[in-house]
Amino acid sequence: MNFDFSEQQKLIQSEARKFLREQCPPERMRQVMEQDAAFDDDLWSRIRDLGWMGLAIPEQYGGLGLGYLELCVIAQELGRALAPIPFSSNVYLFNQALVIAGNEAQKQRWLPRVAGGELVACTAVAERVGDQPNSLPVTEITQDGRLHGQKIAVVDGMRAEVALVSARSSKGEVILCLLELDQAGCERAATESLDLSRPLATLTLNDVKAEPLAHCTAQTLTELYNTAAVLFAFEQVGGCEAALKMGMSYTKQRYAFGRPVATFQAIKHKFADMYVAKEIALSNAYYGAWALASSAPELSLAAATARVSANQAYFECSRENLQAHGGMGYTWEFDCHLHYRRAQHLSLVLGGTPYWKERINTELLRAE
Amino acid sequence: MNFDFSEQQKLIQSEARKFLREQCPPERMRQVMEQDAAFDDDLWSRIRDLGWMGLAIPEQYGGLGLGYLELCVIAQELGRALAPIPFSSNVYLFNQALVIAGNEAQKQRWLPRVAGGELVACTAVAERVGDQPNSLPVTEITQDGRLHGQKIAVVDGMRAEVALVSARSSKGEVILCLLELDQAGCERAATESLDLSRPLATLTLNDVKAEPLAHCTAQTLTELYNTAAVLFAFEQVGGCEAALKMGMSYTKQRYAFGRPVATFQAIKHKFADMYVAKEIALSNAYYGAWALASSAPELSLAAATARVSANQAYFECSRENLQAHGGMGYTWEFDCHLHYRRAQHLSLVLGGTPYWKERINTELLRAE
Amino acid sequence: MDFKDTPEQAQFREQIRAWLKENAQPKTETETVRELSARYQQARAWYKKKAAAGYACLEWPKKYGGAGLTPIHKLIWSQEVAHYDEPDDYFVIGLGNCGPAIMHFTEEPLRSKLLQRMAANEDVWCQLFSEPGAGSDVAGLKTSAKQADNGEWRINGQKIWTSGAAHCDYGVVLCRSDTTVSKYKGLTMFIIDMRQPGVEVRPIKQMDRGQHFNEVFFNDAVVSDQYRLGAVGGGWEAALLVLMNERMAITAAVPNGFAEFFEFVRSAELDGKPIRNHPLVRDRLAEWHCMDAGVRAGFYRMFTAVAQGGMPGAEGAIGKLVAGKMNQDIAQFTLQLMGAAGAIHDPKIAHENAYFQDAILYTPGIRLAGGTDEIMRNIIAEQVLGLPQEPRADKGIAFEDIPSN
Amino acid sequence: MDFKDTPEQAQFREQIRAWLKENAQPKTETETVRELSARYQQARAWYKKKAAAGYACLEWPKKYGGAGLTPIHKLIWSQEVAHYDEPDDYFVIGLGNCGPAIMHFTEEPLRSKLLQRMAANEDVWCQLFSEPGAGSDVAGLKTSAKQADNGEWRINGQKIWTSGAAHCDYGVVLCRSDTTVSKYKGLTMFIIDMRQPGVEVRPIKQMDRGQHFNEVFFNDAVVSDQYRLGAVGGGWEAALLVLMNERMAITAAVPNGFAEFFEFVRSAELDGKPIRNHPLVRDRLAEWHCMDAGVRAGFYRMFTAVAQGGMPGAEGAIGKLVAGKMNQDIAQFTLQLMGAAGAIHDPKIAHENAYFQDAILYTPGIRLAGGTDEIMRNIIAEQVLGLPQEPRADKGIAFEDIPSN
Repeated sequence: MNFDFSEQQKLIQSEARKFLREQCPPERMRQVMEQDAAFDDDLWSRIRDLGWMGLAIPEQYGGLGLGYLELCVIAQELGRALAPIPFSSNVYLFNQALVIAGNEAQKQRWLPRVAGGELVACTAVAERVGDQPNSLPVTEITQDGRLHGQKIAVVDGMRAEVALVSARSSKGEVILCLLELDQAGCERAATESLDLSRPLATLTLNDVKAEPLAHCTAQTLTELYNTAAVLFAFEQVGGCEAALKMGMSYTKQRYAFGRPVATFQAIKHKFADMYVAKEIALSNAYYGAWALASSAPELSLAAATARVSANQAYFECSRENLQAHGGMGYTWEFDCHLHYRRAQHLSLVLGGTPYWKERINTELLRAE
Repeated sequence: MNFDFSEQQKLIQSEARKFLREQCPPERMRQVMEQDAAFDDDLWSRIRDLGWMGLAIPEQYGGLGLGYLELCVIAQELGRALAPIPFSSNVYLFNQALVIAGNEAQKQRWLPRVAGGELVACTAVAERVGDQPNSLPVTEITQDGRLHGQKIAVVDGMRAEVALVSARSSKGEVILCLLELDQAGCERAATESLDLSRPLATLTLNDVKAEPLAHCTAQTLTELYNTAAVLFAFEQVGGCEAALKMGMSYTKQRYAFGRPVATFQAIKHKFADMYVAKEIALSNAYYGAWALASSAPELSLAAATARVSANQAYFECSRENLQAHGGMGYTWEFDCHLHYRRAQHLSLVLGGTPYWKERINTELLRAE
Repeated sequence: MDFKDTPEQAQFREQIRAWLKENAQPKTETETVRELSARYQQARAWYKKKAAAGYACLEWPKKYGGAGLTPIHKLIWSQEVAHYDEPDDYFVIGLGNCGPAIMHFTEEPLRSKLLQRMAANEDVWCQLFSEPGAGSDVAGLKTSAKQADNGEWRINGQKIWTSGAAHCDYGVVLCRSDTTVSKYKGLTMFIIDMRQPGVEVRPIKQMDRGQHFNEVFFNDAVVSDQYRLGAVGGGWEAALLVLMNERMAITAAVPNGFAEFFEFVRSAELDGKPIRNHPLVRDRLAEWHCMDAGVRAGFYRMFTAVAQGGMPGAEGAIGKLVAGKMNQDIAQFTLQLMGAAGAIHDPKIAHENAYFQDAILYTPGIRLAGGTDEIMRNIIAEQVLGLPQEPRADKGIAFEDIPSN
Repeated sequence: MDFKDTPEQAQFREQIRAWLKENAQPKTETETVRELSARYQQARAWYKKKAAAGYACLEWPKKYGGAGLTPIHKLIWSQEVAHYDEPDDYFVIGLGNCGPAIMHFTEEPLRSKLLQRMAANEDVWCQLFSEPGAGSDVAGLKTSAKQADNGEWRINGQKIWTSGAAHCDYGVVLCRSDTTVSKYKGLTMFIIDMRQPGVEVRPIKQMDRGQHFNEVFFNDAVVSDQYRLGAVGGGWEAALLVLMNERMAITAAVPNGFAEFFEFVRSAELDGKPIRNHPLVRDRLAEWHCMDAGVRAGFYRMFTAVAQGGMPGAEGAIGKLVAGKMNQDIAQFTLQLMGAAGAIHDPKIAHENAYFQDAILYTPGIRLAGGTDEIMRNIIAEQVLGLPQEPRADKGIAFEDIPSN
C-alpha cells in the first residue's frame, strides 16, 4: 500500500505553494472583488508560464503529459491561496470534457489553446434555481446544431471565449456542446456572485451555432463532474487549511482576559473540530485522487464522498475561522470572508450537497 | 397576558416536588429495574392517597375536578423524580381516552377506578417495528366485538387489568377498544425495555371480547396522543432539569488538573447548551399546556412542537450529563443512566421524533 | 394561564392599534431588508411622529419627556408596532442604554435637559465601550481619560462597533482612568459630545458591504468633570447598569430566518417540484419551527414575569444564541438546495429577494455582535446557571501588568 | 499512489490468508456482539493457536518470543484477521502497552523471562493507571508507593477501569511515591503480581450491564525494587512511553456503527416500506458514509506513513472522537425511526439483533473510555495543532497542595 503522493508530486506541490505565497496573497482576490474584474490577468499569465494549465494534457496537444495526481496537489495550493483565476473552468471542466468525449479534431483544435493558457472557457449547465447537474435542460439543440435557451450561474461566463453547454438533444437526452460565444444571438449579462472574485453570467442563446462533443453520451456530464469534484475537493481542503491556520495564528496573538484567546478551551475545541472535518475531507480527497488516477470503478462513489466532505469541511472551517476572529472577522478588511465566500462558491457551482449525497446513495445502494 | 402557572398550581408543584424528593429518590427506580418488578407498588399507593390520579377527573367520577394545568406540574415532578409507576398509562392515556370518547356508562365504569388508583391500565397500539401512531392496525375487531391480533411495546402490559387497544374496524378505520385482559385468548409475554423500570409486554389476542369506545372517531387516537404528548413533555422537561442539576453538582465538586471540572469551558458550554435545549422545550411545553387547558385549535401543532423539543432536549441533557460525569457516568451504580434510559423510553413509546415532526409539517402546511 | 390582556392593557392596545393603523406604514410583500444606516431619515421621521402622539419613551417619567407608563405598555407597543414597516427600535441604544445611565448618574438641571432632548429625538446618543483590543473582554479597554489640574478630562484612544455614530450627538464612553489598579477598578464613564474637536468617526465596511458600525477616534478630546457618570474608578459598575438596561430593553428578537424559510418552503419549487413535499426539507422545517416557537414562547414567559414586576431572565441571551447559528444554518441549507444557482446573489433571480444569499453574509455578524456565541454561553453558564468562573489570569494585578496584545 | 502490496508483503498476506482460512472461525450472520469478558476462553485458545503457528507478537524480536517482523506485517495481519470472528485484539493491553515498557525498563534475565511468558500467553497483563479521582487527569493519581528500609515498596490505593483484571497475572501500576514535589515528578511505575496478597479485584457493573472493567484495590501490597520500571520519580515519562505504545498499537478502528446502519438501510422495512427509499434516511446514510470513509482513508494514510518508517499521527484520536458520537447518533436515529417498538430491547424483535438498542447503551462508554471526547479535543488541539495550554492551576506547586476532591 502506498496511499500518498510521490516525492516528485510533493515537490511540485511545495514549489506551487511557494510560488503562490509570493505571487498570490489574499490581496489578489480582494483586488478582483473590489474592481469587479473577471479575474487576475497578471496571475493568470504567470501561471500559464509555469505550464500548470497543460499539466495533465498530453504532450501531443501541447501539455506536459503529467497525470491527475499532479493536478490534485496544484488544486490544493490554488485553494489555499484563494487564486482568483479561471483555472477550474479551463482545466477541470472544459479540458476534461474534451479529454473524455472530444474527437481528435476537437482535441486538436482546443487542447493546445487550453494548455497554452490562450483562452478562457466556461461551462454552462444550470438554467433555473434548484437545477441539479442531472436535471434535463430546457435548452435545446436542433438537428443542425443550433442552440436555444438560457443558462445561469455560468462561472467565468463574462470573459469566456468558448462555452461547454449542456442541452437537450432531439432524442431528449443531455448532450454537451462546444459553443463559441462571440457570435450573434449570444448575449451575456453579469449577475453578482457570493464569491465576488469568481463572477457569474447569464447566457441567453438564441439560435446560435454549436457543435456537440463527438463522443458525448448520457453519462459524460456525470463523468466530467466526478473528475471536477475530486479536483474541487482539493481546492476546498487547501482553503480549509488556510482558514484553520489563519484562525490559530490570530487567536495565539490576540489576548482577552489576560491570556491568548487560543488558550480558551472553547476556541481550542473549535479548532480541533475544524481539523477533524478537514482531515476527513482530505482523506476522502486522497481516495478520490487514487480512484481518478487509476480509473477505478470506485470513482463515482469516491468523488461524491470527497465532494460532500469537502463542502462541509470548508463551510465549517471558513465559518468558524471567522467566528474565532470575533468582531474583526466580520469586517471587509479582514480576510476571513474571502474564504467564507469562496467556500460558498465552490460548494455550489458543481451542484450542492444534497445532489452529491444522493449520488452517494445511488452508488452505495446500486445493484440491490 | 399571563403565560404562567397560577400560584395555586405552583403550590401543588412545590408540594409534589417535596413529596417526591422524600418518597421517590432514584433508588426507587433502581429497585424496580433490579428486581424486574412491574412498578413501585408502595409509591403508587402513596400517590393514590394524595389523589393525583384523579386530579383532572371530574368530581362526579370520583376525581378532584382540577384541570390539565395541575396535571402538567405533577407530570414535571414525576419526570424529575424518575417515578417508576404507571401514571402515564393510567392518567394521560387510559383516562383521557375515556374522557375524549367514552360514553357515560364507560366513564362511570372506569373513571372512578382510575381516580381511586384501583386498577392499572395500558395502551396497545404498535404491532410491528416501525409502526407509527397513525399506521393502520392489522389487529381486527369483528362486528360482534372480537379482537384478533398482536400488539408489541405495550407499556405496563404485564400488570394491566384493562387495555385500550387500537384495531381496524370492519370499515377499515382505526378504532379504540376497551379490553379486559383477564380472559381466555389473551396472552402476555414480557419483552425487555430500554428503560428497565418501565416494562413492556407483547399482547397476543386471539378471539377476545372487546368493547369500542362509544364515541370513537378516526381522530380520537390523534387527539389522545396530543394530550399525552404535552404531559409527556412536562415529564421530559422535569427529567432534563434533574439531569442538568446532577451534572452541575457533580462537576462542581469534582477536581481535575487542580480545579473543579465545572470551571472548564468545554463543560460550562455543554451545560449552557443543555440549558438552552431545556428552556426551549419548557417554553414549548408551556404553550402546549395553554393549548390543552384552553382547548385551543393550536393544540395539535403545540403538542407536536412540545414533544419534538422535549424528545431532543431530554436526550441531550441525559446524554451530556452522563458525559460530564466521565467514566463514573458509565457505571450501573451512578444514576446517569437512569435518566438516559428514561429519555429513550419517553421519546419512543408515543411514537418517535420523525412521526411528530411530520405532524408539525401537517399542521404548518395545512390549508395550503 | 392565558394570553389575555387586563382591561387596562386591552384598552391601551386598542388605542395604539387605532393610532398605528392611521399613522404607521404597512409591510409590503416586496420589502427587502434595508441597511440600517439607510433607514436613518425614516427612523427620525417616525420617531417624531410617535413622540408627538405621546408614544415615545413610554416607560420614562413624564418630567423627562416620557409617558409615565410601565414596561408592559412598552411591550404591548412593541408587539403592535412589529406589524408595521417602521424602524421603531432605531434609537434603542440611546434611549434604552444611555437614558437610564443619565437618569441615574447626573444631577439637575443637566439631567432633565439631556433626557428631554433625548426623548424628543433632538439628540441622538450612542454607546462607546468596545475597542479593537477589547471586544469579548470589554473591561480590558485602553482608551485613556486623564484629569488635568483644572478638573477637565482628556480622552485618547479608539472605540469600535459604535452603531450609527455618524448620526449621533452624544455618547456614553467608558475609559481607563488608572492603569495602576486592577482591571475593573480603573475605569470611569463619561458623557461625550460627538461633535466636539478631537472626536472623529469613521465607518467600518462590513463583510456584507453594509456600513452601520463605526470606529471612533479620540484625540485629546476634552470632557468637563460635570460630564462624568458615576465615581472616578466607578466606571465598571456604571457600565453594568447600562448593560443591564440593554438586557431590559425588551426589543424584538434577533432575526432567526424562520419566517423566510417557512415562506420559501410554502412557495418554492426546485427542479420543477414543490419543495414542501421533500422529506428532508420537512425535517428541517419542523426542527427550526421548534426552536423558533420555543424562543417565542420564552418571550411570552418573560413578558409575564415582567408584567408581574419581575426582571427579564436569560431569554434574550437564549434567543440571540439560537438565532445566529440557526439563521446561518437555514441560509446554508437553502443555498445548497438551490444548487449552482445558489451562488447567484441577485434578488431578481434568487428566492425571497435573495434573502438567503444576504443571510449567508450577514449571519456571521449576528453570531458576533453584542457578545459572541462563546460569550453568550459563558453568560448562561456563569450568570444563569451559577457555574464557577475559570481561573482568571487578569485577577488581582494592576491593569498595566495584565498580558495583552 | 496505489493500494498494492510489495512482493514481500503480498507473499506474507497470501501465507496468512491461507492459514486463517484453515484455522480461524468465519463470521456468521447471526453473530451478536458478545461481552468481552465472555470471550476470554475463546481469546486464549485463539492466541495459543496463532502463537503455535508463529503469528503472535509479529513485530517483537525473536528472542522475546516474537516473530521478528515489522509493524507493516502486523497491519497486514490485522486487515486479514478482521474478516474472521476471532477476538484477536483481546490481549492488546498487555502486548501493546505493557510489553514495550518491560522491554525498555527491565534488565536481563527478568526481561526475557517476562516477555517470553507474555508472548506465549502464559501470563496476561493489565495496565493500572486510572483512579476514581484521576480519570481525565491521570497524573492526578493518588495510589501511594512507599519504600521501606529494605528497599521494598508498599502500595496502597485504588485503581479503576482495569480491563480484564480478573484474568490477569501481572500489571503495570503507576503510583505516587512523593507528594511533596510537583504532580508529574512524584510518580513511579512498577510491575505488580496481580495474584499476590494485598491486591483485590472487583468487577464494575457497567450501565449496559456488561462487566469487562474492574476496580483494583491495593492494601499494603509489597513490590520488590527489582519490579520498579524506570527511575524513582520517573513514572510519568515511563507512562508516556506506555501511552505512546497504546497509540502505536494500530488496532481495528473503534466501532462507529456504520456497517450496521448500512445493513439496516439495505434490508429493513418500516411501516411496510423499505427505508432505503426514505430521503431522510438517505441523507443520514450519505453523511455517515462520508465520516466512515474518511476515517478509513485516514487509516490508509497512516498505514502508508508507518510503512515508510514514520510514526502514526492523530488518526486514532480522530477515529475515536468521530466514532463515539456517530455511533450514538446512529443508534438514536434508528431507534426513533422504529417508533414505539424501538423501546424494546430484544434481539428477537429489534432489527439487526437489537444492535441499535445495545448501541444506545454502550456508545456512551466509547465517548468516555480511553479519554473523553473533551480530552480527545484537548489532545488534538495541543499535541497535533500545537495550540497553547490553558493556564494551569496545578503547575509549579507540590502535589499535596493541589486542590482536589
